[in-house]
Amino acid sequence: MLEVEGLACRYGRIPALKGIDLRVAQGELVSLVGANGAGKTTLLRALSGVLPTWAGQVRFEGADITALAPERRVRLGIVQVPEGRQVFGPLTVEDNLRLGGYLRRRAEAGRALERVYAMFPVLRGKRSEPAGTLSGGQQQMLAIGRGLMAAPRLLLLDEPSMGLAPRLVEEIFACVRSLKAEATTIFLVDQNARAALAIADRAYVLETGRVVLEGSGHDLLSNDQVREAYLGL
Amino acid sequence: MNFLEVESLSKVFGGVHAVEDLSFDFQAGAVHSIIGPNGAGKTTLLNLLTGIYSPSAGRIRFEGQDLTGLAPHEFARRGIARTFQNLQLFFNMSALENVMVGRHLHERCGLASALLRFPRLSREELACREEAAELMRYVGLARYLGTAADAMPYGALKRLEIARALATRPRLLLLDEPAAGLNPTEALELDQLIGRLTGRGVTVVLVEHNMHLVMGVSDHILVLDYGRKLAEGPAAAVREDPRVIEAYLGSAAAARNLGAAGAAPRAGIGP
Amino acid sequence: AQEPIRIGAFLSITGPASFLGDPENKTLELYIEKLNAAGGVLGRKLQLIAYDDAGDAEKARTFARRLIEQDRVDVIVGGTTTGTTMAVVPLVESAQVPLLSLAGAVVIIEPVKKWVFKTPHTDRMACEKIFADMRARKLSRVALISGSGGFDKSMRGECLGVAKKAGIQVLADENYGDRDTDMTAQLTKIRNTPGVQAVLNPGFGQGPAIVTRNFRQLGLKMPLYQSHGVASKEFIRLSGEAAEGVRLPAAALLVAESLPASDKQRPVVVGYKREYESRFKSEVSTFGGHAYDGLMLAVEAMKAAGSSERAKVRDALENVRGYVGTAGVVNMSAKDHMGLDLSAFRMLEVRKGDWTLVP
Amino acid sequence: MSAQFVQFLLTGLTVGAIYALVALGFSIIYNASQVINFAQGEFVMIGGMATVWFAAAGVPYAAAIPLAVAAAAAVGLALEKFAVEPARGASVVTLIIITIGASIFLRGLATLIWDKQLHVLKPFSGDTPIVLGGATLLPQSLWVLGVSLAIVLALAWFFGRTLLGKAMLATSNNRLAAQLAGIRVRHVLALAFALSAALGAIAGILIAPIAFTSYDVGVMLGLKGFAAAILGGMGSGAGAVVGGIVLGIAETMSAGYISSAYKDAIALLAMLAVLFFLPSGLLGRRGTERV
Amino acid sequence: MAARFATPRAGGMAALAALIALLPLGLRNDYFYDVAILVGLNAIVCVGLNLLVGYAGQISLGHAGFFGIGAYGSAILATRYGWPPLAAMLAATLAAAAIAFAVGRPILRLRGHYLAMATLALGVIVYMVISTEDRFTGGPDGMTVAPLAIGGWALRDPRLWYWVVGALLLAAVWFALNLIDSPTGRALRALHGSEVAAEVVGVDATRHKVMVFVVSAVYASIAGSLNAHFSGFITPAKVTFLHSIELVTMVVFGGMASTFGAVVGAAALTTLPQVLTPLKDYEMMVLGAVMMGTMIFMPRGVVPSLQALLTRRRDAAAAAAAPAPRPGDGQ
Ligand SMILES: Nc1ncnc2c1ncn2[C@@H]1O[C@H](COP(=O)(O)OP(=O)(O)OP(=O)(O)O)[C@@H](O)[C@H]1O
Ligand SMILES: Nc1ncnc2c1ncn2[C@@H]1O[C@H](COP(=O)(O)OP(=O)(O)OP(=O)(O)O)[C@@H](O)[C@H]1O
Ligand SMILES: [Mg+2]
Ligand SMILES: [Mg+2]
Repeated sequence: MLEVEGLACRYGRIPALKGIDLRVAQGELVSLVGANGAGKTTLLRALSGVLPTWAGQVRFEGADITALAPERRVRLGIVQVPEGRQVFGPLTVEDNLRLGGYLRRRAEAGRALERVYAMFPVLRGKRSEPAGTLSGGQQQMLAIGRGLMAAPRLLLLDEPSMGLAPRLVEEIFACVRSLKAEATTIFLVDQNARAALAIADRAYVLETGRVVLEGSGHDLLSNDQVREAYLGL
Repeated sequence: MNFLEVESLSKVFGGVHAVEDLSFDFQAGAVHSIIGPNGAGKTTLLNLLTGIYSPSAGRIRFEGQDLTGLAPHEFARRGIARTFQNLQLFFNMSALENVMVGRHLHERCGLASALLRFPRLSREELACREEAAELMRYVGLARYLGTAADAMPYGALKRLEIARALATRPRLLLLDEPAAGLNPTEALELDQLIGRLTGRGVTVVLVEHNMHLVMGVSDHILVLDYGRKLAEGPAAAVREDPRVIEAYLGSAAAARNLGAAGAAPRAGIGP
Repeated sequence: AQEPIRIGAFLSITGPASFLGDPENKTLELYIEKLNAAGGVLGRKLQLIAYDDAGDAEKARTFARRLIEQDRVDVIVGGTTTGTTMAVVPLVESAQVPLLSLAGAVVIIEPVKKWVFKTPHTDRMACEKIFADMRARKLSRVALISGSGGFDKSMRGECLGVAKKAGIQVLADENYGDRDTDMTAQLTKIRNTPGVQAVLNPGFGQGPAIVTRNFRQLGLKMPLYQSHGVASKEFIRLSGEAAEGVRLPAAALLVAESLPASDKQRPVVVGYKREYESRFKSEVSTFGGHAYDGLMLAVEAMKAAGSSERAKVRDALENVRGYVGTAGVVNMSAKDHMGLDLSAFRMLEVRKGDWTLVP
Repeated sequence: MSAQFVQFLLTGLTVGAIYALVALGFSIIYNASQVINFAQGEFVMIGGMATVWFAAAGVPYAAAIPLAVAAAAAVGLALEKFAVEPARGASVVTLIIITIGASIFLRGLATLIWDKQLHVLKPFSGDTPIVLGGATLLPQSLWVLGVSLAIVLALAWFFGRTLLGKAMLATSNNRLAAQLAGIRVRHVLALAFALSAALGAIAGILIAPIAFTSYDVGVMLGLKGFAAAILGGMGSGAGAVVGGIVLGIAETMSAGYISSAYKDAIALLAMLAVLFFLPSGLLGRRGTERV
Repeated sequence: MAARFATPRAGGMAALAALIALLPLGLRNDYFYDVAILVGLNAIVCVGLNLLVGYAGQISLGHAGFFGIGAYGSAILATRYGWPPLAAMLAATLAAAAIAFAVGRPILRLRGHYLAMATLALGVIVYMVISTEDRFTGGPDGMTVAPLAIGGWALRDPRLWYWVVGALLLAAVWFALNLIDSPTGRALRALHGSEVAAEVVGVDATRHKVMVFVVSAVYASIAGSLNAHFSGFITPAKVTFLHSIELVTMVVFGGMASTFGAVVGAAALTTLPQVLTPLKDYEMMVLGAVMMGTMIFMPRGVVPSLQALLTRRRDAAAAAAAPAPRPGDGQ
């Protein structure tokens, strides 16, 4: 479904990605692990088109989308839940969610809204509060909900469990699994590397802008290097 | 006299009772953790304890002094420092300067001496710079001494906030989700750092969702839910409390998993 | 070839007084060109060096210094406003360069400054002319409404100063801002002041036109006097029908074509008006006329002195007698560096959308 | 006495409605980009001057007005494309200086294309004053009030009810997140500039019959509009209107009852007093930021 | 380490001093001196304003008001009441400081655009008082100002003025650099970065903001007084909000949070209109275009952008190793 070849990105003159090759197949759940500053966020931003690519190619379902504008990618179904929540602070919770479904028809968006509320009941209670006043974890739920509103076909999740209570972390991972069951393709970045690897079909390890390891989630979990560097074992 | 006394503290936003009729005492020299579901009011509580919000009702006493209603810098002057859930750094400065700002309270610098650059000032500046650098090494940021704050990775920035807070020479240090965004290996370093802090005589209040960290370092845990106290006690008791499992920890299995905290891997917090 | 004669100018071509400075600048350009086409003066070409001070006194002073030190001009025309002129006075006095100001206030020539002359009538004369007309119509209790600019305030001050002597009682004294869009509040206050028989509005730009319209809108019936600051057809265009019956003192230029053939000024003002209007496709104002007078006085003086030397030109300027300009007949003297008297002012009234002479 | 009060009130309303229209223009651009557009006053100027120009060329009002509004909108688009967008990511102050540069540029351009004279437009429905409770009002003032009201309602609907309106707010708040939500941020920004330029132009056309127009009308109206927008709360449509009307009435009342020389100072003092108690204006958003 | 930090300031001071000392070689006549003096006076205002705007991050669109208080205070006391000019200047400066202190507390509670408007209003109010109270100020037509006399000797020659203003500018820059490098200056920059964070480490935000507001007002007021005495004539044109905006433009143009940038900005925007005069009708357009273009291509201002360019040249080779900036957490 998604093929990345030799992707390189820079911030100014500083290279952040140095030739990434990876594939995500239809219906797969692929995890990406790496230390702070490895370039995980950068990669997701490049995939969403909000960061220009310096070199390389990105193909989605066979079509070259390297130069496609971000909104066109959203239209194709490439949807990202960004790191650091990035909610629209002054807008209400409901407006935030509705904007998540910006490109969808009203009726469809309405149904999606109900689903999100069912998943995160807190948000329903706060639907007309400005998003900026939510607690950190509530904002994270909002960010995830907003992503789901766009009917993703390829969902890019950047640290979705950050700041969430243990109970909710369980729920988020359960939700990821059920999305996968509904045939949504998922590309997941999470500091909770153990959980992220445990549910992944396949995974990549990123180090200073390069893919250094790749394999099934299970294999990587038992890889000694990974255990020491990312799992704290 | 208790170190930190909070008495029927409340904070209301519009109709939301973010903190409601909350009372507790914290003892000096211990690590106190505050946990609770998202939106339970933990950050709000820290904001109250540092004067960023003034309470709708209730009192805050620190080392016997009533601090209710004072400005944030007054709280700092009394020896309370903190970090933020969302980074609040001075991105227009270098990392070292960020920490030097933390020394502000301990510098004697009037307008006149600043404008005229009295020699005493230069000497003090040198000392300040040295102490800040020392603190950065202490939290493990030795390699970022000259780096601009806006060019540092997330994990380093979290520690930079801690260094800056330490520069105020606090007796009470409040940490709001210091481990968020850190991978398990990095969280482990944090664990050790907190241990060293208590060794220095700093009382730590930790707000955190990473249960391994919390269960590992806490002497005492306060659990909040809907702004109220849900439970309180030593780690072992709190983690067995069914109300805490129900509201916060999720499946009993997860809680039991934590039971073996000492030996268990310090990584995942999920299933 | 001979050195050209350098005429310096600093004018408020932009800014709040651009209304005055713009036609002044155009006039200078036009006539320098014409004079040169006719062979120049004293057999030498004229060169105009004009700067835009945008109404800022500081800039005016700097430009004046530039004209004197850098451009080495022989004479300076300018100072569109009293402020810009006064800022330059110390400079020209010490550098000894003749200055022909185009601004109105009395302070410019009173006390007399050796090197400073001016071409327009003073605002005090305007007040005297207006008050005389009021007395003739048996109006003695008036209300003032003035703008906040230098021109407006200076004239307001002069009018308040000479009112008593002219037997006029000022019952109300209102103000409006530079760019206000509505003056009904002030006029309503005037309307509700008992005993007011006439209203006088010192000012230039759009303010007086708005006052005139608001005046009619509120149904005020008493006579309305404007100042020489709105002496151009533009005022009538802006005010529309509301201008009917408004009186103001102005130079003959505004009624050029209806002057009797015997009038000494007629050929001058008709000539200037035709030149200006055919060249710029817009109506003359008395302000352009002031610049014309300034330039021509300088030329007269140079011719009389037979030289462009600063000191000689100054002496010749002080001795100008019977020069017929757009503002009137100028008779300078050591005590009078303007040389105009009240007869130079005509009282005009707007009738059927045009200026007419009040007999 | 009371007729006098009514007169002051009506005058204040008219003046205030003009400020409100200018303030709305500020608010729209601010909402979409967080930029305070100091060239807003120039749109007012372009509206008035272009209409005068078209009318002088023999174009009937019914065509001249839309043409002028379109011209202003085009200038607004150009401003966004050539001056604001290239400086994306620059600090707010830098953007403010850019718009100040733009306003100087546009004013200079206006003196070249047009002139430095004052111009007047014929009132839309005659000059005969309407008498209301002993006070009078020009028909043109009714136009100003009516059109302002219509625009405010339209904008309230746009920002409050339509997804595009919300998208505009979202874009200014967080450009990255807006892109990720599928919003075409460039189009949204362009739309905001065009819209606010058009609004400014409409204001300029409506007031030209009352207060005339010239190359530099924008300076003072821009200032008053900015004050109104701040007084009402930056970014709030209703706030812009309330701010404009309050400012207008404060000015006329102080001219009428206190001192016409100090009326602007008094109005500004009143504004400062309001800000001391309501630091984000009368209807500004409050408390959406926290730590 | 201290040496490393002392170098740019000492170097900058030396360069500025050398420039001031050598500039007269290029000043052909009094007109050039006149312009140079105006540059110096504007630079003094801008250096002070930059402390407030560039370092502490508090915008002010009302500093022409303080300039006006200095100019008119000094002018009125010296000219109408016969005070010795230096005493008049001192009194005016104290008045400006007192006013800044009094209004600073309530006004500086406001943020961003609200602060901009409030300071703008403050400036406009000062302007209105000055242009209305014509008994004292001469109104819009302005007033003549006595020359700067010390004892019986009056300072009139622009060439002397040049050295006086040059020396004062150096002092102004030196004080500003000292302040920025002190703990107080660091606290100010911290306020700019994050006000809450500064507060929780013990910085009294209000006190510091008011303090720097007063300092910048004093800078503006002194420059105003000097300007009045130098010109010998003063009109309210220098007190309008347009002049306030011009001052901020100079600061931003030269580079925020760069003291030498403020000097460069003042120099550029003071001389530009003099240079553009031959363009006549196109002058305004070109001025506007230059402003826009500079800010688009050098968004951080001339000096910081050029500095960045130079350093980049210098360590272009070592570039790859340097860590990159990253934005803070989303909210
Ligand atoms: N806006 C930016 N400008 C310059 N450099 C940046 C920027 N954002 C990120 N970087 C740099 O690019 C590199 C990769 O950063 P990225 O945010 O992609 O890492 P990450 O793997 O997502 O880390 P984290 O776990 O902290 O989220 C880092 O060195 C970072 O400092
Ligand atoms: N400034 C505010 N305005 C309105 N509501 C607020 C404000 N600050 C907090 N709240 C509300 O108070 C409640 C508690 O928020 P708080 O941030 O203290 O939660 P928390 O315990 O820190 O949660 P998390 O673990 O998700 O960070 C939330 O429901 C939040 O929406
Ligand atoms: Mg990341
Ligand atoms: Mg929190």
